[in-house]
Amino acid sequence: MDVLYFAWVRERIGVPKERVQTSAATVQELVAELRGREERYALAFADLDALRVAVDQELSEFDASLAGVREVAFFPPMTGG
Amino acid sequence: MDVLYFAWVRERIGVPKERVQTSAATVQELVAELRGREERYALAFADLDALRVAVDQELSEFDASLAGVREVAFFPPMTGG
Amino acid sequence: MSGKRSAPEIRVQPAPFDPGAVLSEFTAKAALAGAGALVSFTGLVRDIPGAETLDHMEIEHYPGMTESALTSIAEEAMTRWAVSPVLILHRFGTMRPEEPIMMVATASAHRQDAFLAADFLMDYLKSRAPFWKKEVTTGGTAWVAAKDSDEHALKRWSED
Amino acid sequence: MSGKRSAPEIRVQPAPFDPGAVLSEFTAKAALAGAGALVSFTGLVRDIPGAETLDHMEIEHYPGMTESALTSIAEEAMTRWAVSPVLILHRFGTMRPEEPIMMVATASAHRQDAFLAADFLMDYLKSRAPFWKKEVTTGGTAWVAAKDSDEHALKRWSED
Repeated sequence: MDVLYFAWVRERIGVPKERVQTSAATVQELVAELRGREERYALAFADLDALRVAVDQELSEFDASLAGVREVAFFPPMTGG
Repeated sequence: MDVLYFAWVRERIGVPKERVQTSAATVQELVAELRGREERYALAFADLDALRVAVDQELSEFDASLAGVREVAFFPPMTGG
Repeated sequence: MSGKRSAPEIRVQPAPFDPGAVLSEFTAKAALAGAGALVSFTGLVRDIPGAETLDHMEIEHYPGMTESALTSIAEEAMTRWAVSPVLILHRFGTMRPEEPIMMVATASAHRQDAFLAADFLMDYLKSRAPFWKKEVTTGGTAWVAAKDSDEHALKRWSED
Repeated sequence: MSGKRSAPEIRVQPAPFDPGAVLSEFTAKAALAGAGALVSFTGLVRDIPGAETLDHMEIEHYPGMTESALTSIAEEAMTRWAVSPVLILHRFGTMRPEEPIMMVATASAHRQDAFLAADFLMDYLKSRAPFWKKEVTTGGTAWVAAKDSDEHALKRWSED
């Protein structure tokens, strides 16, 4: 699955997008896997309250299922307008 | 004093403006005087609820004083915008 | 807002106008004043719902009082909300379907102030500025009746 | 409104735009649709209040999701109020102080529908469309923090 990062999440992790092989069943499980990878991931995912997630380009909750999902994106709260 | 009429009040009375010699102390008294003049005035002032008044170009009530007033205008409720 | 507060811009004219041109000019003025949020309202002549076809509309006004009433309404909005600049433009005379009748614009540092002030201006302008609309249709000529809903809308702004 | 209901017009672009030109075009479309009441909101890049001077702003977005999120927000507004046409334009990339960032416009037969729909679009766009602002000032570079007040503003529209 493709995992995308935006704004300061992208800056902390250092890439805008990467391909991730995972058997995580939910976003929460994916976050736990990523956190375990490297310090930069642990830092980016330190406070989930400061993060939002989109699953296949729809805003979702962290307990959302990843079954059949092609793209997950992590980013801070939006500040458009 | 100058008395002005707008919209259908003007059409019923037949003039946009006239000079009126009056000793009326209030708008209400002026209306009573005008009503007594001719049928067209009686018709125009038949229903005061359907009329608004401005005294020296400020929206006013019918019991407003005419002391020192130079211009009174009668018209239906406004429909701008 | 950088604190500059300009006098409201009031225009009362028979000539047609381009809402886009008015907004361009207003935007330049608002940017200079340090505003980040601009709201505009534009009213167009609409066809009358129903069977009759509107040929044109005529708007009568009360020269002298019109300008002072619009200025008072704009100044009241500028007192209630942190908006500057503020613009009110209203035509009188003859206008055809689809032509712009009037426009208001407000600018602020905060979007809610800009929205509320524009909404307030419209409500007051509808019922407190001396304009009267007459519709000339295929079926005849009629003065537009004031709507109870417009008078009622003013209650939203009472400061009790 | 003559009943014609068009798809919302969504534009996501890096290029600067003239809010007046956008409103002119929108007004022509709204007039054709029989609307009499148009509301627009325009957001400009403001200087940051305080000591630092803003050099420029950078807006990042999520291509693909941005367009679909804006379309959903516009369609929700068109479901809640009798508005058509509806336009949302939002820039991304680099923009300087005083430049327009974004714009929404709504048209209706009724002024309250046009106001409410534009206000709703802005509240949802602020917190639900995937844009992120970064400010580059004389003092450094910082991502703009989301405001609690923006998240809170959404509660106004809950339909309970």
